[in-house]
Amino acid sequence: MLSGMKGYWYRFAALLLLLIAAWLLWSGIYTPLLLGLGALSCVLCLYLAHRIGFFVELFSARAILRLPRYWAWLLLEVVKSSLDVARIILNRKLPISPTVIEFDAAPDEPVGQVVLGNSITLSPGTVTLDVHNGRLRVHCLTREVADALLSGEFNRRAAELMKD
Amino acid sequence: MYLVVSIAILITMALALVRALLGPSVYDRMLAVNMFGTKTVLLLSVIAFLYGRPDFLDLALAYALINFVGVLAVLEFFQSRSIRRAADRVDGG
Amino acid sequence: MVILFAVFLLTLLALTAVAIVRTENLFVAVMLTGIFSLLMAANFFVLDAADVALTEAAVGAGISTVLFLGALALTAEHERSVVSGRWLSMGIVVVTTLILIYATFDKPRLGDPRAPVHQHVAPWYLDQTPELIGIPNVVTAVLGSFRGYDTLGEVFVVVTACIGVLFILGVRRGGYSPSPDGDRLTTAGSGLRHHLIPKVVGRLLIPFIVLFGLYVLFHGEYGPGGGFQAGAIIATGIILYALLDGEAQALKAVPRPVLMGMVVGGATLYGAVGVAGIALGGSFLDYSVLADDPVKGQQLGILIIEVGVGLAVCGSLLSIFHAFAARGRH
Amino acid sequence: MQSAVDVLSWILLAAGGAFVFVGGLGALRLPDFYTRMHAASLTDGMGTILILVGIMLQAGWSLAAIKLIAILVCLLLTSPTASYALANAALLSGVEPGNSRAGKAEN
Amino acid sequence: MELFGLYNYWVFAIVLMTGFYAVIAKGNFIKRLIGLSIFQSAVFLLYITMGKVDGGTAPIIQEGVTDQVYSNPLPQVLILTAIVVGISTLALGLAIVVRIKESYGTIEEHEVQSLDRSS
Amino acid sequence: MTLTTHLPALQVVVPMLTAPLVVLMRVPGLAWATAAVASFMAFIIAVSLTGAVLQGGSVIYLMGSWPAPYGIELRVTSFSALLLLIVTAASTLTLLAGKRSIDADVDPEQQPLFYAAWLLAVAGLAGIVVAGDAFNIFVFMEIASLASYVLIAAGPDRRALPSVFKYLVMGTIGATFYLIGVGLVYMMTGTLNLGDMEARIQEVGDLRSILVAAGFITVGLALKAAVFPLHAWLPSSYTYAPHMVTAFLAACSTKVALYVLLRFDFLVFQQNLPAHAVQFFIFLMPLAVLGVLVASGVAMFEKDLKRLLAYSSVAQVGYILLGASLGSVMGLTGGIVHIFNHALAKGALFLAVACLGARIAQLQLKGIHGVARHMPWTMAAFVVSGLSLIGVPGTAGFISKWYLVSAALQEGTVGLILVAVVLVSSLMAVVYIWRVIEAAYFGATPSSAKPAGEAPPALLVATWVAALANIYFGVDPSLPLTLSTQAATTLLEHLP
Repeated sequence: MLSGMKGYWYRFAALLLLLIAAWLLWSGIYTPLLLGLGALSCVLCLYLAHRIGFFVELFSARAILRLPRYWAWLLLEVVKSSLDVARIILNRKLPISPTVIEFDAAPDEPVGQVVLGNSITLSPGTVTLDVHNGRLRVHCLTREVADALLSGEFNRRAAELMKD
Repeated sequence: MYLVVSIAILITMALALVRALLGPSVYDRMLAVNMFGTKTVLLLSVIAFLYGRPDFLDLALAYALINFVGVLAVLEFFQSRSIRRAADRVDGG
Repeated sequence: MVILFAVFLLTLLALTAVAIVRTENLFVAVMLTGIFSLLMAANFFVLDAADVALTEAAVGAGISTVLFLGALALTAEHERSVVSGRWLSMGIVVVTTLILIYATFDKPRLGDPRAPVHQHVAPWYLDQTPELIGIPNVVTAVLGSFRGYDTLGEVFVVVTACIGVLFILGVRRGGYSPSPDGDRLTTAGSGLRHHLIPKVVGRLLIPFIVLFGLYVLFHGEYGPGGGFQAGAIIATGIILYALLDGEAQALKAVPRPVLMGMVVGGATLYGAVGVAGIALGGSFLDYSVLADDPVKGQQLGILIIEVGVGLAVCGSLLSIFHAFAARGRH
Repeated sequence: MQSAVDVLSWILLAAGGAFVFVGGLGALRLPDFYTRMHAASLTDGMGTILILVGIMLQAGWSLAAIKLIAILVCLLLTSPTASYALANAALLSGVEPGNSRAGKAEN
Repeated sequence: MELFGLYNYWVFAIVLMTGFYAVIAKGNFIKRLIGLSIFQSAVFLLYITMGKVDGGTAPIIQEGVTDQVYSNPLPQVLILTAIVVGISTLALGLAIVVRIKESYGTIEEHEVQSLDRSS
Repeated sequence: MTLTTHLPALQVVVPMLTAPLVVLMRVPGLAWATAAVASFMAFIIAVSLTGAVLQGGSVIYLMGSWPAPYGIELRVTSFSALLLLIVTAASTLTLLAGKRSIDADVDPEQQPLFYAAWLLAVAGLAGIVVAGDAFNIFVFMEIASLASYVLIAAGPDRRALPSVFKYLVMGTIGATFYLIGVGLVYMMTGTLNLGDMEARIQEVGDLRSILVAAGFITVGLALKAAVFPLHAWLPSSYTYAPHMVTAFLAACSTKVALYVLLRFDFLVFQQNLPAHAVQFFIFLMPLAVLGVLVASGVAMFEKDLKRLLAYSSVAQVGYILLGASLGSVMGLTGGIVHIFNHALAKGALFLAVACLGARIAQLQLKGIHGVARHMPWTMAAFVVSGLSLIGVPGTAGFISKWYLVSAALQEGTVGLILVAVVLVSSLMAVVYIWRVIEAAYFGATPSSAKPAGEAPPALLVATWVAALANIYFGVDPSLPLTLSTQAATTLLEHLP
C-alpha cells in the first residue's frame, strides 16, 4: 500500500479519472457548455472528497487490476450458492440448520476486511453480522455452508486480492 | 419478456410487502423495506426498457444510491438508541 | 398493460397506507412510509412522470426517512393507543370517501386523450417548448420558465421551512434543560465510525452521489431532473457522511456559514435573475432578455435558476438535518 | 448473431425473474429474521445480476448499458452493506441469532 | 377495463382518507404528521393520474421521433412543487413536535392537554 | 417600461427577496430596521397600486412575459388593492411599533430569523392577494402559512407549541383540500388561470366534479379563514403568539383566505352552479349566523384577554360571510368593507393589548384590574377601538354594520332575523368589551401587580395611529367604500 503524499496524490488522480469517466459516460451530451459544467462538477466533488477525508484510506491501485479475476471467482461462488439456497427455499421441508461462526479475517487492512465481509454477504447462504477488530461473525443458513466457509477459501482469495 | 420479468418483480414486491406487514419483529420489516428498495430499482430499470426510454435509468441509479442512506440511518438510529439506553440504565441504577 | 401495472402497484399502495395508520409502533410506521414512497415513485414512473418520480425518490427514500428518524430519536417510538372519537372520525372519513368516489364516475378515465386536461394549455407547452425554449424536457421548461414564478415560490417555501426549523430548534430557553451527561453520550453523535463495512463503502460512494446530484442538476434540461432533485440528492450524500463520521465531522466538512450562504445565495440568485429581467427591459423572470437570442436567453436563465434552486434546497435540507441532529447531542 | 444474444438475454432475464421470485418466497417462508436475510440476499445478489445483465445484452453497446453497469456496481456495493447494517441493528438491540453456540467453538 | 381506468381515483380517495383518518383520530403528534404526509401524497396521485395519456410517454421530447404522444407536463410541474411543499411542512412539523416533547415530556395530545389544564 | 409597470411583481418580490438578506444580519437591530424598511416599501407599493387601480381599473402583470393562461398572471383589482393595503399597513405599523415587544419575546440571537419569517409572511400574503392563478395561490398560501407557524411558535409560553401544531395540521389540511379542489377544476377545464377558468367552466357539461371541487375549495379555504365551526386552531394560536404577531396576523391572515374564498365562490363557481344561491342561503348563511352568535357568546365568558379578542375575530369572520351570503351588492360591500374595518379595529385592539403586555405579565381579566389608572392612554385607545368593534356611529365599525343591516333589510323576513342577529351580537360585543373596560377602569388594583407606568412610546403611538384610523375611516369612509363597492360589483357581475 502506498503511503504518504505520493499515495495521496495517486489516489487523488485515480478518483479524478473515475469521476471524469463517470460524468462522460452518464452525460452522453458533449457540448462545450456541459463539458465545462462537468469539469466544474468533478472538481467540486474532488474538493468535497478532500474535505471529508476521502483519500485517507484506500487500497493500492494494484488491487484494482486483480479485481476482475476475484470478481469472476466470486460470481461463480454466488451462482453456486444461489442455486443451493434456492433449492433449500423451494424444498418443502426447509432443510436449514442456522449456524453462527466466528473467525479471524486474513486481510489486515480495513478495505480487505470489507471486501471479505461484503463478498460473504453477497453469496447467499452466508451473511456477515459483524466485523470488529479483524474478527468476523457470520450467520450461515446451513451447517454445510458454515463448514465450507471455515475452510478458508474466501479468506485466502480476499487476502490474495489485497496483498501488495 | 420484460413483461414476465416485471411481473416476477411485482410479485416479489407483494411478497416483501406481506413480510413487512406481518413482521413480526421490527427488523423483519426493515428487511422487507430493503428488499422492496432493490426490487424497485430493478422494476424501474425493466420498465425503462419496456417503455423504450432507456434514458430514464437515471431514476434507478438515483434509487440505488439513495436507498442505502436510509438503511444506514436506521443503523445509526439503533446504535445511538442502544447507547442512550445504556446511559439511561446507568442513570436509573 | 400499463393499467395492470398501475392497478397492482396501487393496490399495494392502499394496503401500505392502511398498515401505516394501523401500526402503533412509530418506527414501523416510518419504515412502511419508505415502502409507501417507493410505491408512489414506481407509480409515477408508470404514469409517465419521470421527473416527479425522481423527486419522490430523492425526497422519500433519503431525506424524509432521515428526518423522521431524527425526530423519533428525540421523542418516542410508540404511540399510546388512545384514540378519541374513533367512530366520529370513521364516519367523516367514510362519507368523504364516498363523496369522492361518487365524483369520480364522470371523470375522464385514466389516459383518455380526449380529457379536457389535455386540450387547452398542455398542448401549447408541448408545441411551443422546442420553439420558444429549445430544450427537450418540457417539464423543466414549464417549471423553469413558463411557471418560473411558482418555482420561485417553491424555493421560498423551502427557505421558509429552513428558517423556521432553525428558529424553532435553535431556541435555547424554555422548560427544557439539556442533561449534563454530555460526555457519556459523546459516542452517540459520532456516527458509524466503528462499523467498518458501512464506513468504507459509504465513503467510496459519497463523491459519486454528489457527482450524480450535479449531473442531475445540469441535465435537467435534457432528461428527468433539475435543481430540486439535485439539491436533495447532494444533501443526501452529505447526510450520508454525517451518518458515517458523525454530525460534527460533517459540519466541519461543510460548515454552517457555507450552508447559510447556500440558502441565501441560492434564493437570491433566483431572485436576481428575475430582477435582471426587469433591469434589461423585460418583465420579472423574463429570461429571453438575458441574451441576444431569446431562446439562448431562456436556456441560460433556466440553467441559472436551476443552480439557484439546487443551492437553496441543498443548503436548506442540510441545515434542517443539522438542526435536528444538534438537538440530539444535548 | 443478434438472435443468439436475444436468446441469451431472455434466458438470463427469465432466470433472474425466477431467482427474484424464489427469494421473495424465501423471505416469506423462512422462520426467523436472520434466515430471512439469506433469502433477501438471494434476490439482491443473483436476481439483480441476472436481470441487469439480461437487460444490458438487450441494450447493446450504448450509454444505457453503461448506466446499467453503474447501477449494478452500485447495487452490488450497497446491498451487502445494507444487509450488514440491518443485521448489526438487530444485534445491537439484542436479537440473538438462534443456534449460535454451534459454530462458535470452531476456529 | 373501463372501470380500471377509474381505479386510480378510487385508490386516491382511499389513500387520502386513510391519511385523513390518522390526522383526525390519532392523538400522537408524529403519527398525525405521518398521516398528513400520506394525505398529501394521495393528492399527488390524483394530479399525476390526470396527466397520463394513452400510449404517451414522459414529456421529454425525443429528437427525430415525430408521431410520439407525450403525457401532460403541467400536472407534473405542479406536483413537483407540491412535493417540495410537503417535505417543508413535514420538517417544520417535526421541529415543533421535538420542542413539544422537550417542554412537555410527551407527544400525546391528551397528555399535553391534561398538563395544560393542571398548570 | 418604467418601474411602475412592475409594481405588482415588486409588491411580492421586495419583502420576499429581503428576507434571505435579513437572515444574514448578525445585529438584531439591523435586521429589524431592514425588515421595517422592506415592509414600508411594500406599503408604498400597495398605496401606488391602489392609486393605479382607482384611476385605471385592474392592473395585470405577466410574469416572464408569457401570455396569460400559459404563464402566470398577476392581477390587482380593487378588492386586492384593499387587501394589500391592510396587509402591508398592518405589517409596517406592528413592525415599527413592536421592536421592544419583540425583544421581550424573542431571543436576540434568533431575531434575524424571526424578522425573515415575518417578511416571508408578508410576501406570502401579498403573493396570494395579487395572484391570478389558482396554483400560484396555493404556493404563496404555503409560504404565508409556514411563516406564520414560525411566528406563532415564537410565543414565550410553552402552550404556543401545541397550538401551533394544531394550526399546522389544520392549515395543511385546508391547503390540501384546496389543492384537491383546484385539481378537480383543472381536470374539467384544463386551465389554472382564474380568469380563464371562469370562462371555461361554463362549458363544462356535467356538474358533479365541479360541485365536489367547489366543496373542497370552500372547506379548505374556510379552514384557513377560521370560519365557524372550523375555527378550532385560531383562539389558542392567537393567544399564545407573541403580541406583535397576534396584532399582525389578526389584522390580515384570515382575511386573505376569505378573499380567495370569495373570489372562487363568486367568480369561478357562480354561473356554473345553479345551486349557487342555495349554497349561500342554505349553507353559508346559517353557518355565518351561528358563528357570529356562538363565538361572541364564548367571548363573553372568556377570562383571557387575548383569547377573548380571538373569539371575537371568529365572530367577525361570520359577519363578513353574512354579508357575502346575502348575494346583493350592498351586502357584499358590507362584508368587504368589514374586512377592512375589522382589520382596523382588531389590529388596534391587539396593539393595545400589546401595550398592556409590555407592562403586565398575565393578561387575564383579573390581572388588569385598575390598570387604566396607570396606563390611561393605552386604555383610552382600547376603548376607542372597542367602540369601533361594537359598531358605534362615528367609528369605522359602524359603516360596515350599517351596510350589513341595510342589505339585510332588503331581504324581507329572513332579513329581519339577520338584523336581529347583528343587533344581538353587537350587544354581546358590548358585553365583552365592557368586561375589559370594567376591569381596567373600575377594578381595584392589587398592590402586588402594579404596572410600571405607561407603555413604551413607539408602541403607544402606533396604537393611537390605529385607533384614530378607526375614527377617521368612520367619518370619511370613502376610500374603503369605493374599493369595496367596486369589488362587490365585479364579484357580482356575472350573477344571474
